[in-house]
Amino acid sequence: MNLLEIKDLSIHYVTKEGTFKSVNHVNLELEEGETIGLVGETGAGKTTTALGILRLLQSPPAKIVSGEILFKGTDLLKVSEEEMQKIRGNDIAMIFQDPMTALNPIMRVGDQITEVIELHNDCTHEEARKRMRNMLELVGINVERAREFPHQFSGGMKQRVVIAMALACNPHLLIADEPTTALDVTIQAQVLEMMNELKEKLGTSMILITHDLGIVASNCDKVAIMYAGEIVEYGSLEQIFHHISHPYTEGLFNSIPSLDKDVDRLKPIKGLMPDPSALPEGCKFNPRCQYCTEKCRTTEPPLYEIQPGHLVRCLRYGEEGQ
Amino acid sequence: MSRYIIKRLLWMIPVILGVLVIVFTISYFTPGDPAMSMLGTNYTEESYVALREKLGLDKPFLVQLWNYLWGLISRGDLGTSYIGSVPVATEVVHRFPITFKLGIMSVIVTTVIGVPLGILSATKQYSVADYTVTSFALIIAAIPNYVFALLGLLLFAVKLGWLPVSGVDSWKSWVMPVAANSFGFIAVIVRMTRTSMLEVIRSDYIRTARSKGLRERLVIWKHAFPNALIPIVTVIGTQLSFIMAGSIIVETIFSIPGMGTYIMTGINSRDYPIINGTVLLLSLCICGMNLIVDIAYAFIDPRIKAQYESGRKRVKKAKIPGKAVP
Amino acid sequence: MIITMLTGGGEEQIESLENAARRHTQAGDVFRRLLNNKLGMIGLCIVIVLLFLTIFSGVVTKFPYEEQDFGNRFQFPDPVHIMGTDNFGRDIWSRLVYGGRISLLVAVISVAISLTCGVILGSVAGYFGGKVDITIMRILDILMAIPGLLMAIAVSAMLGSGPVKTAMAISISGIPASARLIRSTVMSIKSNEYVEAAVATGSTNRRVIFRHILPNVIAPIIVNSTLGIGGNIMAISGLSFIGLGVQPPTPEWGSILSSGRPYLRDFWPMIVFPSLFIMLTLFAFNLLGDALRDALDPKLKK
Amino acid sequence: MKSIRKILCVLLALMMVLALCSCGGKSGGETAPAPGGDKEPAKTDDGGKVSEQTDDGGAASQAADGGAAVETAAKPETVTIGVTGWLGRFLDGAEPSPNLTACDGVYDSLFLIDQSTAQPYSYILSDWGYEDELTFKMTLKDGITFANGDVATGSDLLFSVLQHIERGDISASSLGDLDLDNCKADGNVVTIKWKDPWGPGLTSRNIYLFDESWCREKGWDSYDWYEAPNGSGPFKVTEYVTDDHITLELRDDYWNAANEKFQVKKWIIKYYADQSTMYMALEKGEIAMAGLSSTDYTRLVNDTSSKLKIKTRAMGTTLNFFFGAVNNPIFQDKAVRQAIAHGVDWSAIGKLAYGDLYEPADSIVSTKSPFYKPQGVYEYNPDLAKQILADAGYKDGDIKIHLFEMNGAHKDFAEAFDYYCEAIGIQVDLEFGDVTTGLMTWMQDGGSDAGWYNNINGVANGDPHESLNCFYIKGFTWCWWYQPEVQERFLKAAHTTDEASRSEQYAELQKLAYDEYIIVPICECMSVIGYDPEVFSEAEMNAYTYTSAYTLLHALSW
Repeated sequence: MNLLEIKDLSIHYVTKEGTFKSVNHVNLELEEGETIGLVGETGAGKTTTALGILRLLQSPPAKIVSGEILFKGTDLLKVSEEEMQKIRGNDIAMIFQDPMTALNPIMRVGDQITEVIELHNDCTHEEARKRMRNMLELVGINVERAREFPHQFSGGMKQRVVIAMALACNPHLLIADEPTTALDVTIQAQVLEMMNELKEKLGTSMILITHDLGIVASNCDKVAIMYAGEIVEYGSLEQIFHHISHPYTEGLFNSIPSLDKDVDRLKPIKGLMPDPSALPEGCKFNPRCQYCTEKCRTTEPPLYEIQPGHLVRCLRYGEEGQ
Repeated sequence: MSRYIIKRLLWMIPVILGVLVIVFTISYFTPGDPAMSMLGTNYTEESYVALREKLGLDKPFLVQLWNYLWGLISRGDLGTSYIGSVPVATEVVHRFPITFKLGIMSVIVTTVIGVPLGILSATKQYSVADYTVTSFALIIAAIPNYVFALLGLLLFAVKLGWLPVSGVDSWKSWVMPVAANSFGFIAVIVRMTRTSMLEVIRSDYIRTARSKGLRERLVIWKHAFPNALIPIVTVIGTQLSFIMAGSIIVETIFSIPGMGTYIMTGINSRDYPIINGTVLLLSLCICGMNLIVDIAYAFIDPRIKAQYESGRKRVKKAKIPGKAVP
Repeated sequence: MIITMLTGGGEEQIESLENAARRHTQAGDVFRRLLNNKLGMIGLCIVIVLLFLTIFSGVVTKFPYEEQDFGNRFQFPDPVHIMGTDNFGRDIWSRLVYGGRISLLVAVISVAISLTCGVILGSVAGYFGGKVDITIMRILDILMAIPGLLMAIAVSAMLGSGPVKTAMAISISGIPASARLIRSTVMSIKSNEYVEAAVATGSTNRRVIFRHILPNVIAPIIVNSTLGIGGNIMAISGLSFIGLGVQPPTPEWGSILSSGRPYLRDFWPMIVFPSLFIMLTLFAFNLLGDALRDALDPKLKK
Repeated sequence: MKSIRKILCVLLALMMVLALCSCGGKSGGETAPAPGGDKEPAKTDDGGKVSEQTDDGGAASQAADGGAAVETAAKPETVTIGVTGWLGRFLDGAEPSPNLTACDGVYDSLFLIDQSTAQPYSYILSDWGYEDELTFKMTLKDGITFANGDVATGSDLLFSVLQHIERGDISASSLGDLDLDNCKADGNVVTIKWKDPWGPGLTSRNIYLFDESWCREKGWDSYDWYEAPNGSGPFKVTEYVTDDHITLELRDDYWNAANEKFQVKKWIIKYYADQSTMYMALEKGEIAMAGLSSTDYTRLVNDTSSKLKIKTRAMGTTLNFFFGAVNNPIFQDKAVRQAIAHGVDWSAIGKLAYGDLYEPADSIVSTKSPFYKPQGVYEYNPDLAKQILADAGYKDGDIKIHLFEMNGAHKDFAEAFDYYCEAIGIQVDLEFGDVTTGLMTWMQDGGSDAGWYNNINGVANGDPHESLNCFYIKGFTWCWWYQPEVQERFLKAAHTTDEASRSEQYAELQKLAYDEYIIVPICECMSVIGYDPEVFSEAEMNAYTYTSAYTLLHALSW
C-alpha cells in the first residue's frame, strides 16, 4: 500500500488581483522508503504542493479546490486540525529552503530540537535532551554547541540543525523544499550525503523538491517534472534520464552545460513561465514548445503511459502520434 | 553581562547630575520669582530684598548651583521648600511611594491589557476582532484622562457606589486612578504590539514551528511573541515617563498626595528646591526603568546580548563557529 | 527587457513586459496599494475634510468665532448653533473649526520635530553601537528624565506662547521616546544579512542607514508618529490646563477642551465636541498610517 | 462585502465607548439646567490653591456664647468636611495662607463679632474697653490653658497682638500705628496705646491667642506650625498629611468646661484638589459639608432627588473693576472711564463669576458691611458709551488698553471685557501669565492698565471693615486705592474713633470711588456651602450666621 497518494490535487490562490491556479490536478504516489524528486522552474507549484500536503498554506488567499492526499490511507484534507498537528513533525516533516531564517533567532538550537521531540513522544525532558544530543551527532554538529543560538552558526550548520529537527521523531515522510539551494556546492554534497545516510538508517521516504537535475540524479528513485502547476512527465529515474519524452524535460536537460560536448552557446527554453492567473489554452507548454502544433493550442493533453510507470503529458504520444 | 550592568549603573551618576544641572538652570532662567509669590500681597521693597537674601537667591547662579549640588552630594540634603519651609526630603519620603505605586500599576495594567489585545488583532488581522480592538484603542486614546476620570468617578463611585471617591487607603481607591492613568496609553501598546507581531508572524521560523506540529496558540506565544518583544518593551519603557507626567492631572482629580501635585505646587510657585527634588526622584525612576528595559533586551534577544558583552564598536554578525561565548 | 532580447520573444510579449515594468514603479505601486485599502481611504477623506474645514472656516461657519452672546449661553445644539454655545455664548462649531487650524499645525509640527530628531539620534545610536550608542542614550535619558510638563513650561515661558513655540515645547518631550523606539528596531534589523551585504558592497555608513535600514524601520515610525499627533493635541490641552500653551483669545481644541472641564456634568457639548474632533483626527491619521505602512511594506500585505 | 464588515466593527467599538460615557454623562445630563433659561452655571473664582480669596467653606459659628440653643441633630463621633483651599499652616500672614476652619478650631480669637448686632464679644477676655481715645485695656480670664499645658497670661495676650508687627504681615498695618513702648502687660491686664486715635480699633481684627514662650522656642519656620500648633482652642491637631487631610481631636484638658457638651469629638478636614471630585464626595456622603462652585449650586438646586441642603451667604466683599489711571494716561480723561463703564455689560461678568448666585452690587463696600452706602449701578448702554467717546473726540481705535491677568476667573472676565470694548471701538490687548510672573508685572507701573479685585487679603470672617481691607495694601502703587488723595481720606477716617463721623467719611470715600474714579461695582462675592442634613440640622445651619463667635468646629460640634 503506498505511503502517500495524491489524487487530482488543485490549489488556487484567490486574491483581489485574480485567482492564481498554482497546482492543477496533480497525481502522485510514493511507497515506503522511496524518494521522489519534484523538478520544475520556480513558480511551477512545487512548494505549494508540499505546503498543501502538510496543510501549512495560509487559508485566506490559498484554497485547496479539489483532490485528496492519502497518507497511509487517511485523507489529510479531511482530518481535524488537532489530528493534523499530531502528524506534522511526527509522521511528516519538512525542511525549508533558506536555513538563514528557518530557525527561531532567540531560542537555543538544542531547545528547538528538544521541543519537537517532547511534543510528539511523552518522554521526560532528560530523555528528550538525550535524543536531541544524538540527533546533533548524527548530523555532525559538536554537541556542546546545543546551548548556542542560531546566529552563531554558519549557513551549512544551520541547515544541519533544521534537518536534525525534522528527523528528530524519525518521520515516515520527509519533504525537503530545495534543502541545499542556499548552500555552496561543497556543503551541498555533505548535506545531501548525510540526508541519504539518515534516510537509509531511519527508512524515511522523501519528496525532494529542487530545480537542480544533478541532485535528482544522485538521490531520487522516481522523478516528476512539474510545469505551470501540472505534472508533465513522471517516471523512474532511469526512464526520465534516458528516455526524455516531454519537450519541456528536453529543454531542461539541454540547458545544462554537458561536460563532454564542447558547446559554445547554451540552448535555454525560450519564453517565461506562464502567468498562473492567465494560463494558456490547451497544453500549458505550447507557447514555448518547439513541436507545437495547432492541436496543442486547443486540446489539453492527458497523461499518456508510454512505458509502464512512465507518463507524459504531450499529444505527440497520443494515439495518432508515432 | 554583569559587567554591562555595572557600567550602566556608573553611567547613571553623570546622567542624574546632568539632569539636575539642566533642571536647575531651566528653573533658574524661567521667568517668575519664588520670593515674589511668597510675599504675595504683603510685597514691600525691603521685605522682598530681605527674603531673597534669606533664601540665598541673590547669590550668583553658579554659587547657588554649587551650593545645591554640594549639599546634595555631601549631606544628601534636598534643601527646604521656600514656600512651606518644609524639608523637601520629608515630603518626598511619603509622597514618592504613592506616585511610584500609581505609575507601576498603570504600566502593568496597560501592558496586561494592551499586549494580548495587540496580539489578538495581529493574529486575526483584517478580521472583526482586529478592527474592533484597533478602533476601541484609538477611541480610548482620544478621550482626555480627566474626562475619563470624572465620568468614571461619577458612574462607579457616585451612581453605583462601588468605589470611594478619593483617598489612598483601601485597594478600591486605587482602581479608578490607575484606570484613568493607563487607559490613554493602551492604544500605544496595542498598536505597537500589533505592528511588531505582524512583522514576525510572516517570517520563516514561524512556518518551521508550525511544521513541527505545534498548536497555533503555542506558535504565537512561544515563538512569535518573544521575537516581537523588542519594540514592545521599548514602548512600555517610554510609557513610564509619560505616565509620571500624566499622573499630575490624575492626582489632582483624585486628590492623591503624590509627586504630581507636589511638582505642580513647585512649578506654580517656582519653588526651586521642590522642583529639583522631585525631578531628581523622577529621573532616578526613569533611568532605572531605561536600565531595566536595556537589560531586558539582552534577555530577549541573544544577538543584542552579544553586542553588549563584546562592547566592541561594530559587531560582526557571524562568530567563528565553536568559539565559546563568555 | 534584456531577457526578451536573449530569448527573442514574440511582439506581444514585449508589450506586456514593458507596461508591466512601467506599472510597477515603486511610488506608483505604493500609491495603487494605498488606494485600494478601504480603511486607508476613509482616513484620507477625514483628513481632507478636516483640512478643508479648518482652511475655509470662514465659509463654513455662520458666526465669527469670537462673537460673544451672554443672552444664550450653554445653548444645547440646535439648528442655529450646530454644536451649541459655550460659557461666553460663543458658537462652539465656529470656534472648533477655526481652532482646528492651530491644533493641526501644532500637532503636525511637533510630531515632525520629535520624529526627525528621534530618527537621526535613534538610527545613529542603534547602528553604531558602542561609545556613540552609550553617549546618545545617556543624553536621551537626561531629556526623558525631565518631566515633559516642566520642559514645556520652561520653553514656552522663555520663548513665549505662539502655536509654533508651543509645538516646539511639546515636541522636545517626544524626542526620547521615538529615538529609543527607532534605536531598538535598528539594533535588531542591523543583524540581518542585507545590511551585511550593503556594507560588503562598500556603501558608506550614511548610505546604509538611510537606504537600507530606515526603509525597514518605516512601520514603527509611522505607527508612533500617527499616534503622536493625537497625543500632542492632548498635551496642548494639558498645557492650557495650567494656563500656558495657546492663550485663550485664539481658540484651539486643547484649550477649548480644558476650559470645558468645570461643566463636564452639566453641559456636555463643551467637552464632547472638542474630544470628537481630536478623536477624528487621531482616527484619520491612524487609519492613514496603517494603510501607508501596509502599502509600503509589501510583505505585510495579506 | 468585506469593507462593510470593517466599518461595522468600527461602529461597534464606538458604541462600546459611548455606552461608557453616556451612562456617566446621562446621569449628569438629567440634572442639566433647563435649556436656554438664563439660569446658567458660571465658573467662579476657582478654589485653586493660590487664589486671593480662600473660598474654603468659610468658617461658621453659633450665635453668641451658645445662647438660645437651637435644636441640633444627633451628631456622629467623627465628622469629615471637604475644602479646596490649600491646607497650609496654622500661622496667618505669608503664604501658604492658613486654613481658617482649622485655625478657628485650634485657636481662640480675642474678639468675635455678633453678625446680628455687629457688636464684638469674647470668650477669653473678662472685660475690655477704651480708657481714652489712645488707650485700650483688656483683661484676660484666668485658667486659660494652651494645648501644651502652659497657662495663658497677659504677656501672651500682648504678644499675640504685637507679633503681627514683628512679622510684618498684612494685619500689622490694620492695627494702626501703635505706641509700642507704652503697650504693656501686668498680670492678666494688657494696655494697648496708639500714637494717634485708631477708628477700627482692635475689636474688628481676627487675632488669635498665641503662647509666647512656645512661639519664641519654636520660631516662625518650625514644622510644628503644620503638625502641632499650640492653641487654647477646644481642638488639637493629631494628624497632618500635606495635600491630604488634617485631623483635629477634642482636647481632654480643655479649659472652658462650659462646652463639655461637644458631641463631635473628632473633625477631619479633607483637602480636594478638584472641585468636582469634592462635590462627588459630598454626594456620596464621604464628607458632610463642602463649599460649592456656582455650577455645583445650579446643579444641586435643580436636583430634587438629592438629600443635600444648601446654605448661601455673602462673604462681605464685592467684585469691582478699576482703572489704573497711573499706567495709562488715557484714563486721566474721565469721559473714557465713563464710556467704558457704560460700554461693558457688567451683568455678563457677574454671571461669569457667580452664575445663578449673581447679585448686582451698587457700591465698592458690600451690603453686609455697616458702612454700606448705595451708589448706583452703571447700566449697559453701548450707544451712550459710543456717544460719550464721540463727544470727547475719540475715533475708533484711538484708545488702546493693555490688560494683564493671572488668576483663572479673571482671565474669563478679561475675555468678555475685551469683546465688549472692541464693540465700542476700544482696542484691548490681553496678556495672560501665571502667579509668579503675574505678581511682578502687576507690581510694576505699566504692568496692567486695569484690573478686577475682590477681597485682596482673603480674610473672610465677617469683620465690618472687610470691604476696606484693600486700603492697607502697600504694594500696588498704581491702583486707585493707593492714590494719595484716597489714602489721605481713608487714614483720616481710620483715625476718627467716633462711629458716626467715621461711617460718614467712608460714605464719601465710596462716592468718590463711584463717581470720581468710576470704580465699577459688579457683584457681591458669594459663598455657598452644601451639607448633609443628617449631620448638621437645617435649623442649626440657618442659625449659623457666620459671626466670628465660636466658629464652625465649635458651634457645630454641639
